[in-house]
Order: sequence, then C-alpha cells, then structure tokens
Amino acid sequence: MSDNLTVEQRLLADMIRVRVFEERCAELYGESRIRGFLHLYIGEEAVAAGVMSCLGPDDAVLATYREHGHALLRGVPAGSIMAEMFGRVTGCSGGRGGSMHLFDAERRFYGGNAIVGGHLPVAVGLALADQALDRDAVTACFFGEGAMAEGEFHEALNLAALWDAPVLFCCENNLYAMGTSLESSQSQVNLAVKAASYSVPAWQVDGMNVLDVRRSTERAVTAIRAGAGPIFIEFQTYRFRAHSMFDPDLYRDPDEIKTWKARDPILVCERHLREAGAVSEQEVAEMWTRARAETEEAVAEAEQGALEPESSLLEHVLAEKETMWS
Amino acid sequence: MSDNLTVEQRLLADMIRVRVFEERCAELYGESRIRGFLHLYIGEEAVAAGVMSCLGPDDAVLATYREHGHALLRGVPAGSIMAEMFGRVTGCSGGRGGSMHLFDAERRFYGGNAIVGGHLPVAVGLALADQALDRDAVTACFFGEGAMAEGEFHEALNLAALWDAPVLFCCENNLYAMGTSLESSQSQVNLAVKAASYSVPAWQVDGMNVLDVRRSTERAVTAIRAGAGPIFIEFQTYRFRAHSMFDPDLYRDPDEIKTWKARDPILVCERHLREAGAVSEQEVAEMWTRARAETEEAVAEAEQGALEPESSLLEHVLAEKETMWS
Amino acid sequence: MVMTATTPDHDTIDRQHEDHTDGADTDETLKTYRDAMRDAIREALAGDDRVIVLGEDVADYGGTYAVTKGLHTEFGRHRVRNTPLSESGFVGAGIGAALGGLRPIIEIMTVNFSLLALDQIVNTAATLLHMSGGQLNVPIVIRMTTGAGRQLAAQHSHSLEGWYAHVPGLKVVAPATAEDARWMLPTALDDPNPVVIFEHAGLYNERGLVDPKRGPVDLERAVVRRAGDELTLVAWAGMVPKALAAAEQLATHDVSVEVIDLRSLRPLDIETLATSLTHTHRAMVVEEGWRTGGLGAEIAAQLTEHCFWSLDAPIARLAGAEVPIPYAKQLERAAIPQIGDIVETARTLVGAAS
Amino acid sequence: MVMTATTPDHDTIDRQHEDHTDGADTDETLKTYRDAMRDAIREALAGDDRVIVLGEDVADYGGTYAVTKGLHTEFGRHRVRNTPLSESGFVGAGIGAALGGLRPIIEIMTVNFSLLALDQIVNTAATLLHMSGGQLNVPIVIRMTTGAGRQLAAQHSHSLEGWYAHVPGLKVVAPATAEDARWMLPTALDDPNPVVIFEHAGLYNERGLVDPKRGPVDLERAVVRRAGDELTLVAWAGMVPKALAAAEQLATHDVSVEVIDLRSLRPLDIETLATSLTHTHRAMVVEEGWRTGGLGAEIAAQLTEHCFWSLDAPIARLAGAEVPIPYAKQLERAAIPQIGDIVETARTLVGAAS
Ligand SMILES: Cc1ncc(C[n+]2csc(CCOP(=O)(O)OP(=O)(O)O)c2C)c(N)n1
Ligand SMILES: Cc1ncc(C[n+]2csc(CCOP(=O)(O)OP(=O)(O)O)c2C)c(N)n1
Ligand SMILES: [Mg+2]
Ligand SMILES: [Mg+2]
Repeated sequence: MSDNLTVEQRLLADMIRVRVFEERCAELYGESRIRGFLHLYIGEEAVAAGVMSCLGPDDAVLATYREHGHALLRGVPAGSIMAEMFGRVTGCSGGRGGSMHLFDAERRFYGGNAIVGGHLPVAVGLALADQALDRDAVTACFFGEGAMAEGEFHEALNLAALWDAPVLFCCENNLYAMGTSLESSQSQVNLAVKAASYSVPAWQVDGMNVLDVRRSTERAVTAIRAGAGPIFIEFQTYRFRAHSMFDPDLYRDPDEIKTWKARDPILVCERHLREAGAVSEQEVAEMWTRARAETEEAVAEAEQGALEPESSLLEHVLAEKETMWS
Repeated sequence: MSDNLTVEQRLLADMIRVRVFEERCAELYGESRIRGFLHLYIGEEAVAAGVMSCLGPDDAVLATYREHGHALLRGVPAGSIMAEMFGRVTGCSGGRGGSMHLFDAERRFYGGNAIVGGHLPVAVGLALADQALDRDAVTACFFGEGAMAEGEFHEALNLAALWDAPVLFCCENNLYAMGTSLESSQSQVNLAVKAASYSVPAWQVDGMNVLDVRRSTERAVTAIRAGAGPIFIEFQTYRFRAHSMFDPDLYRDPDEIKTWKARDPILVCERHLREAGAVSEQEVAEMWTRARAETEEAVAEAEQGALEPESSLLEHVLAEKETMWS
Repeated sequence: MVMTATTPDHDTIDRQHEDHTDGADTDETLKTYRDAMRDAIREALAGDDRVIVLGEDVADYGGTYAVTKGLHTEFGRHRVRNTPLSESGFVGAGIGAALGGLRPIIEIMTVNFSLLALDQIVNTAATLLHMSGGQLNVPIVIRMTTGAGRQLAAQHSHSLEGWYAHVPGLKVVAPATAEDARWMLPTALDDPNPVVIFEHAGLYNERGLVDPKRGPVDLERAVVRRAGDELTLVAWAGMVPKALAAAEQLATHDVSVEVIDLRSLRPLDIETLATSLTHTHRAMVVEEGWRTGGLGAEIAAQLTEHCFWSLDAPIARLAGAEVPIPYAKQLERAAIPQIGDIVETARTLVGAAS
Repeated sequence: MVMTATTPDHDTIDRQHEDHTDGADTDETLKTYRDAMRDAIREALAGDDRVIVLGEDVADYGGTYAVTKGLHTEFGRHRVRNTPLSESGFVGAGIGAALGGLRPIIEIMTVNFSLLALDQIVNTAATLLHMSGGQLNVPIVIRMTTGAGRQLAAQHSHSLEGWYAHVPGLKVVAPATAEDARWMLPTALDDPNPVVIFEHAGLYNERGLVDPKRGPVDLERAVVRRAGDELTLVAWAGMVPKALAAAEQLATHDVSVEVIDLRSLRPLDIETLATSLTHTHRAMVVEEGWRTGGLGAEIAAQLTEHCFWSLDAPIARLAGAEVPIPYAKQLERAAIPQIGDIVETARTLVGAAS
C-alpha cells in the first residue's frame, strides 16, 4: 500500500499487516493447510516494522525461522509468502523452503534460516562483499537472544568488528529461547553489554515501541553507512504466542504474558498517534480492512499455485548458472 | 626435587627445569628423534610454574599442544614425557599421543589438546562433575589468546558462568596465534574485558613475573574453592621461539622478540630473589645442574622404552572397563 | 515440538507386537516409543546419582520431542539440566563431566544440529582413549533424533547416522522398537565408551509391547523381525516399520521376505545379515539417508565380500533421493523411501515384477 | 607448518612424469604440487577482482602448508585475508561473501578442523540453492588438507573427504598430481556451486610436470594413470602415488594393473571405473580413511551394481585401520595403506599370491 500515508501511519499499517497475516497463518495451520514448523512473530512486529523502514533496496536482510513479518515488510508479496507455506511452486522459495525458509534474491532477502546462529557469519560475509565491491549497503541481520549463546554469534561479531563490516545486528530479545529463559541462557543478561565486549557499539531499545525502534535504527544505519562498522541493537520485545505451533507454552507465567500484551506494539503505536492526532480512528480501521484484504488475496493466490510435480524433485541441487547477486 | 627449597626458590627451579627440558627437546627434534609437531613453551614458563604451584593433587588440569611445561610441573615424570615424544610404550600416553597429547589420568592431567579451544567445554564439564560430586577441586584450563576467537571459548565461558563451575581459565596471551597477531585475531584486545562480559571475574597479570602469577592465582583459586564460580586470568607473556619447529617466524619483529627476551621470566625471578637475598648464585647454579641431570636421565630413560609392536595398533579404540576417574 | 501435536507419518504402521509372538504370556505393556525412552531415562536417573540429562530445553519444555517431559520436577534441575544454545559447548561439557565421574545423557535436538558438536564427538570423545594410551575412556550417551517426514525441510530432516557409524571409538545404535527404546539405554550407560543413540522422529508415537522386566539388551546384534526365505531386507530406525509393512504386502504377492532390524550401526552385525543372505541369496538395504556414501553402501560392500559366491544378484540399495529434504509434502514423500518403493524394488530384485 | 621443513613420506615417490608421456614435446615444467596450487591461486587473484583468499594464517605465515606464501604482499591483505581462529565463522562469512558477489577461496588448515565448519558447509552452503527454490547459488571454493603420514596424531591426521562426497549440493575433488593442483582451481572457481578441494598433505612436495598452457580441467572425470588389464586399482589423493608405485612392483610380478585416479569424489565417475573393470574383471579400491563407511564402500557397491556379471571376484577394499591415527611412527605407518599392502592385496585378488 504505497499510498499517501505518513511515515508513522505506515509503521502502524505495517505492523497491522503482519499481525493480520500471521493470525491467518495460525488458523490455516489449524486446518492443516500449512505444515511443518510455524513460528509466529505476533507481539514483536514493531522490531521488523521499525528496522525495515530504515533500509533501502540495496541493503541486505537476513532473518530466522520466525520471519514472515520480515519478509512481508521487506516487500516480498504476501501471496508468494502464503504460497510458500502452502508448498506451492508459486511460493517465494518454490515450495521447497516453507515457513522457515522464505527467500527473495531480488529483494536481497536471504532467509529464512533455521540453524540458530548460523546466518550471522553469512551476514558478515554479505557485508564484506558490499564493502569490497564499494556498494553503499547495510546488511541487517535479525536473530533471537538465544542465538547469542552459540559460538557462531561470537565468531561473527568478532569478524564483523575486525573487518568493519557494515552489519546491523538486530537482536530480538523476546526473553525466551523455546522454553529457556534469558537468565538460564545468558550469564550476562544485558545483551548490549555483551555485544559491546567485541568493541561494537551496542545499545538497548524498547522493541514494543515502533517509533523508538525506527529512531535508533536510523541512527545506527546512518553511522554504518558513514563507515562506522558494525552496530548491535538489543530490541526488548516479547512473543505473545508459543514458540511454535507445537509448543504448549508451559514455561511462562500467564501474568507475565498478560503484562506484555498490555504493551502490544500496535496498541502502543495507535494510542500514541491518535493522541498526537496523527491518525484517525477511521484511518486505523481502514488499515485493518486493507490488511485483511491483502491476506485474503494472498490465501486465494496461494491456493491457485500449482504443486511441484515429483518429477522435478531433483531440481535446484546444483546450479547451472549464476544467480543475479553472485 | 622435593627438597628443602623455599616456595620462591622452587618456582625458579621449576622454570629452569622446563627451560632445560625444552631446549633439549629442540635439539632432539633437530636429530629427528622427536617428530610430528613440537611447540615450545620457552619464555612462558612463569605461567605454568606459578599456576601449578597453587594447585593440589585433586585439582584437574587441561592444557594445549604447548604443554610440556604444564605436564612436567604437574608432576608427570620427565622420563615418561620424553618417552612419549620418542613414541615409546613407556610414554605418558603410551606413544600414541606424542608432544601434543600428553596425558596422566592419575594426576588429573587431561592433555595435551590440539583442537584449539576444544578443551574449554571439557574443562567446564570436569568442574561440573567435581561440583556435582562435592569434590572440593578446581579445574585449571590453559589456552592461548588465539583460542578466544573460537566459538567453543564463548560457549564454555557462558556455561561455566551459568553453572558456577569451579574453573580457572588461564589465558596465555603470548600475542600471537601462529602468525596472527592479537590485533588481527581479537576486536577487543583487552582479553580480561572480553572475559568479564560473561560476568566472570577477570584480570590481567604480568605473565613474565612468576611471583605475580602465583599471587594472583592463589587469590583466584581461594575464591573458586570458596564457591565464587569461574575466574579468568589473562597472563601476558611471550614465546621466545617460533610457533612450532616448522615455523620460520617471519611475522615478528626481531626487536620485539629482543625486548621480550630481556624480560625472560627466569632472569627476572633470579634477579629478584638474588637482590632479596632469597637465593645464592651457587644455589641457582645447582638448579641448572639438577635440571640438566633430570633431563638427561629422562632422555636415557626414554631411549630404554620399547616401541609398541604394530600388532597392538588397534588397542585403546574401545575401552573394556572404566578408568580410575570415570 | 511436542509430538502429541504432530501429524503421524502415515507410512509407519505400528507393527511392534509382531516382534513379540509371546506377548500374551508375559506382562508386557503397550507403550509409545517416546514413553519407553522416558521410562529408560527415569530409571537411569533414579538408579544412579551419577546420571545427569543435559541438553537444550530438556527441563521445562520437556525436550523438543517431549521425551524428558516432567523429569526435571522429579529429579531436579541439577540433574535434568537445560543448556543454552551451544551444541559444541554442552557436548564438550558432557565429555568432561564423564571424565569427571558423571554419566551424562546428552540430548541433541536433531542430527542436523549435531554437526555443530561433531568436533567434540569425533576429535575428542572418540579419540581421547587412544590419544591417552588407554587412560581416559569417555562414558557418555548422546541421544539425537534423525530423519524426515514432518515437512521440516532441509535444516531439520536429514539422516546422517551413517557418518557416526564411520568413526572408530564410537558405538552407534538406532532403536526401531519401543522395546529397544526402553532397554538399549541402560546398556549404553554401562558401556565405558561414547554411545550415540539415534531416534527417528517418526517413531515417537509408535506403540509397541515393552517387557518391563526384560532388562538391558545388547548393542551389537541385528535382529530378524520377520522370517522369510526369498529376500533379505535390511533396515534400521524409521525404515523398519516401513520394511515390515512392505514385507506384509510382498507376502500377498507370494514374495517371502526376511526383515532384519540392524539395531547397531557400529559395530555392524554382518554375521546375522550374512546368515540370512546365505539362504535367501538376495538382499536389499533400505535407508532414509542419501544413497551415495550412505551406510547402505557399507552393508552392500561387506555382504558382497562375505557372500559373493552365494549371491543371485547384486545387493540392492533403496535410499533417500540426493536432495536437501524439501518442504512440500509430495516432494518430501518422494525424497524418502516409501512402502510402495520397497515393494517395487523387492519385486524387481526377486524377478517377480510384473 | 612450512613443508620445506617436513620429512618426506618415503612411500610417496614422484611418479607424476608418468602422467605425461608427451612431456618432452610440450613446454611443461616440473613443479611441486604446492607451487602448482599457488600458481593457480595467484592466477585467480590476478584475473578476477572478485576472488579473495580467506583463512587462518594465509597471509604473513603463508598458510600452514605455505601454499599462499607471499600472495598477501602481491595482492594485499584485503584480498589475502587472515582470519582469527573461527572455522565456522570464516566459512560462513565466505558463503555470505559469495552470495554478495565475491569468489572466495577458503582455506581450512586440515579436515579435522573442518568439522567445526561442517554446519555451515552442509546446512547452509549445500542447502541454500534448494531451500531458496533455485534463487541462491553459493560459488565458494573450500580448500583443505587431508591425510596422515607426518606423525601429527589423532587430531590432525584423518581422511574425512568421504563425508563431503555424501552431500548433495557439493562438488568434491581431490587433485593427486601437480597438473590437477594447477588446473582444477579455475574450473572450481567458475562453478556456480560450492566446490571442496582436498589436498593431501603428503603431496605438497611431490613434483610433477605442469603444462602452463593446459587451461582449466574438468572436475567430473576419473583418469587412467597407468594402463593394465588384470586388475583395476582405484585410488585418489595421497594414495595415487602409492598405487602407481605398487603397480610398478606388481608389473615385476607379471601382474598388469590399471591405476585409476578418481580425481572427483562427488560426482563419482563410475563409467570410467566400470569400463576398466569390464576388461580387467577385478577391482580394488585403496583409501587412506577408515574402512567402515568409507568412500571405498560406495565405489565397491556401485561397481558391483554395474558390473556384477563380469566380476571374477568381489571388489577388494584396502583402507586405513579403524583407529584414531597414533603418533608413534611404526603405528602410524601400520594404520594407513602402504605400497607393500597394496601389492599384497592385489596379488591375492588376482590369485598370484605365493
Ligand atoms: C543450532 C540449532 N539448535 C537448536 C535449534 C532448535 N531451536 C529452534 S528455535 C530455538 C530457540 C531460539 O531462540 P531465540 O534465538 O531466542 O529466537 P526466538 O525463537 O526466541 O525468536 C531452538 C532451540 C535450532 N533450530 N538450531
Ligand atoms: C580448531 C583448530 N584450528 C586451527 C588449528 C591450527 N593451530 C594450532 S595452534 C594455532 C594457534 C593458536 O594460538 P593460541 O591459541 O594463541 O595459542 P599459542 O599457540 O599462541 O600458545 C593454530 C591456528 C588447530 N590446531 N585447531
Ligand atoms: Mg528468543
Ligand atoms: Mg598465542
């Protein structure tokens, strides 16, 4: 919806688009029309919305298996995302990846990575290439706080710092790694302090406030483009749903969930904009309507998608030629 | 030489023992009587001497492939170390390990590890066992500054801190990892700062001064035994020789080497004790004589050792029974 | 994921009771593979203070496949210990803990992730005894799931157990029945060496008879799960139920198949396989993993070396397609051997194909 | 280590010139395998700005085996880039750099250490193209040494190339001659897929004729290095010189051996092997790695499948002993196939054993 919305309105609309899209995914999962693992981003939308709003088409983005929102806000068509989850040829990964592996080379959206921490070194390499080829691009890499315990996080931050690689490390600290709380996965729970130990500028931001997310990301991206090297931001957020559709969510205190839901990024943003008179009730309603329409179109489109015939199973194992970016 | 030496004299004597033993190893390597890789500790003796002097028989020790000194000062007989390098059955690893893999289960000397960083998680596990089995022991784990870039360092420190494991992390910062300088291997060159980011108490010590090494290690070991959890010490030292016998050492400035040699830990300690009247010229001479005698006996003993017959090649692949420690 | 919520693999039919013709006479009870494994872990924790469970989300979450569910409340968080996401770290720590006198049962969520810990397993756990001249054995048990079938795509679905079977210093088993899930663990814990246990994710909901009094079983022998005389069909883990189902169908085509559950991937019990082959004269290996360099190649090579002169045809191998497992259901199904494929290959092999 | 200081492996004799009966007519020059590989890397750096060299100590130190020696002064530290000790990190960075348009040549010191990077290679480099539905290919070249022979013991001496040959999405080669060391790299760099190059540490000092005008060679075909008609002897990497030496000795025993240098471990060129086997009727694979689950098993299985009816005997496999490589010289020698062992096994196979 590249219409005449203000930046703030756009941020709100984007969060709503992700929310509606994912609520629908949950339903479709219940109907077994989406299979495999499905990880919902509900509650964390402000992070992807705020960060994406600061990136340009030449920048690169990497995310985890909890990436529907990132893909959608990066510009990957909702229909091709839904088609991917339906396992259709028209999916953004041809139906070979599914929910955890959304890709879009043209938009420099590099997944959709399901080895926790595995994409961090890859992000450093992408940034190294931009640097070496004098492309004024930033690589935004999203990962959870649980990933910070992996050795690959450690190696990636050190390499990025040593090489002044233009990477924005976006830590989505939602306090849990599956059923493991931050306290039991990190000896140092201030993740910005941890990242700073690599001589990388690092700070914490309220990940439930999309305007804060955008403001701090803008600062970071500007600095990185100016040659500051890598920057790390800890976005403090929370997932309202269980880890995945298989998770009975036995490890979180219902009150804790309630407290965080009161800080729903969409409500927070809407309230703020309404008070500032920056958006009207009807404009907000309109956002929900459009989002629902977009999602339903996506579902309809996905259903049209053909299923890859078994005969083409062995395609895409070895490449015949180069892809656009390499 | 468990004779009537003072603690300080003993530290000096120990460093001399290691120095003499290794100078001889270098010769023997030249004569092809020791093969494989040979990494000399010459110049770094104060670290092993000072740390070992604070450990008891129930404590555990893990080191790298640069561990002749650690093994010797842990009490592994010089003869069995030399025999190991000669590949004899009488070697402390039965000739199967060589210079990089010295082991002595009875003395809780767990190698002799040649995967850089690989022994750090193992050290945490050993400490976990001591903790779980209520053994009042400390696990001292030696590693180089280069190892700190490995993911296994990161994972090990986090685990140790989360579990309050009684581990003393002894970083031997000799400024180089093979030909790679500290600056090009660590974005944060203050390694104590880096370790502190795991909420582990950490500090730097002059690794060329054996008395400083001992003092700070004593403090650390006392704290760990009192239940303080893991502690990290960065011992600032320097290797006077090349990385291994294969290394032409093209990457270091001769002046840098000269400056550090002026701080030879043996000279520093001897000068200090002499000035304090804590040791006499003749007592020092005596130490060198004894060390030479010990080393020559070791060589003679090693030569007596039999070679394992090829027929026993397949031994020690699978264990039939438990070893004493497990 | 908690398997109570998973979609059952429609190809794996519960045939465990066939392993127990004497089921009726004993007080065996029907249990899921998951519960059988949990019983084994519970018994180990209860019977030996040195035993600890170590892994990601083994406590509150109950383990990614709910195998360790509830055990942390029963035995405490110190003995059923959640680890951060650090496969190499906690496997290495498990090795150290074993050296220090504990008996760790380490859970790695899936074999794909185990690659992050492979250095510790291959370069340390498997070599320590030898490098130390026999001084240091490493009594750890590493459990991990393997296999596809739940549309988890290319980073969660592979079958790399054959790699572990390549490594001297390790013992590798793959229980295919609830009974083995229940009784292989105590033997593995008693073993002074590192033992790797592969649990096929598709088996957790399979029910089978478990004899609560059976006691520890061996980790070395293959077992004939169904007798037959025209073809020896070798399978392990998730392929065993499929092989049995295929044998059933083949019987209706008058093809008599002997199904052997390998059970132990290292060492390989070639004797049992060869004995069968010498009366069937034909053999086929079915494996879920990639064909090239798979364990099936080793089995085929060894059987050919042992029985060359009694072979009526080369050993057939039916294996997974050489492709990273795709998400789309029909593609995933096509990527791994199905009952129909086994039947077809078997019929061609015995020359019964129409 | 700088190989100029290493002890030569007494069993690897320089037989490279035998690969070039036409040597005299061309302007070929005698080069060590190491220098040939360095020439290839230098040419790549000079010819394509997108090429970078990434690895531990590839700059000042010159590479642990001195292959990249001096290249950083020639092309700068940005293109010949030292990395910290972080195998997983710099391999992953190489993958990203390739996705971003560079052409990284990544050096991993030895295959044992590559286990630390196996997650990146298997779960990312080999799967990305498929998971992305064909959008993202990963044009990286990963070089690493493999093999024993220098008394480096159990954490530096293994031969795990067979594992890489198991993985769809990878291409795997093992140059055995200076000529292949020189001319396989450009082909590998032109390939849109991840290519893993295994260099046997025992070969670096081997000299062979290299045709400076030869140009890129294929990465798929096996090559007959010596013609013969009684036995097909398959080898790769460090075993090729030993196989050729053994064939020489066997000739004096009137046993005519055809020696095939596999060259490509994935894909396997079974056609060339089968063609040879159909006229020799006997084949033997010699590999340095562990026997169980080694690549030799796959070769034996495939050859048996292809040539069952023309086989006079089962395919023989001579492999490394199933033990972590020990330090002691006599034990290490006993742990890996030597020329004498090849001769013996070959003679038994052709029934010429006295
Ligand atoms: C290497 C690896 N280990 C374990 C897993 C299983 N796993 C998937 S997501 C997850 C939790 C990750 O938590 P975090 O990084 O905080 O991200 P979040 O899910 O909270 O967004 C785990 C353990 C995996 N996918 N990869
Ligand atoms: C995982 C791994 N990568 C690389 C090597 C090769 N290597 C052996 S020692 C060494 C340098 C280690 O430096 P540091 O940790 O500082 O210890 P130092 O040798 O200086 O005592 C390297 C790169 C190895 N043995 N293991
Ligand atoms: Mg999280
Ligand atoms: Mg160092």
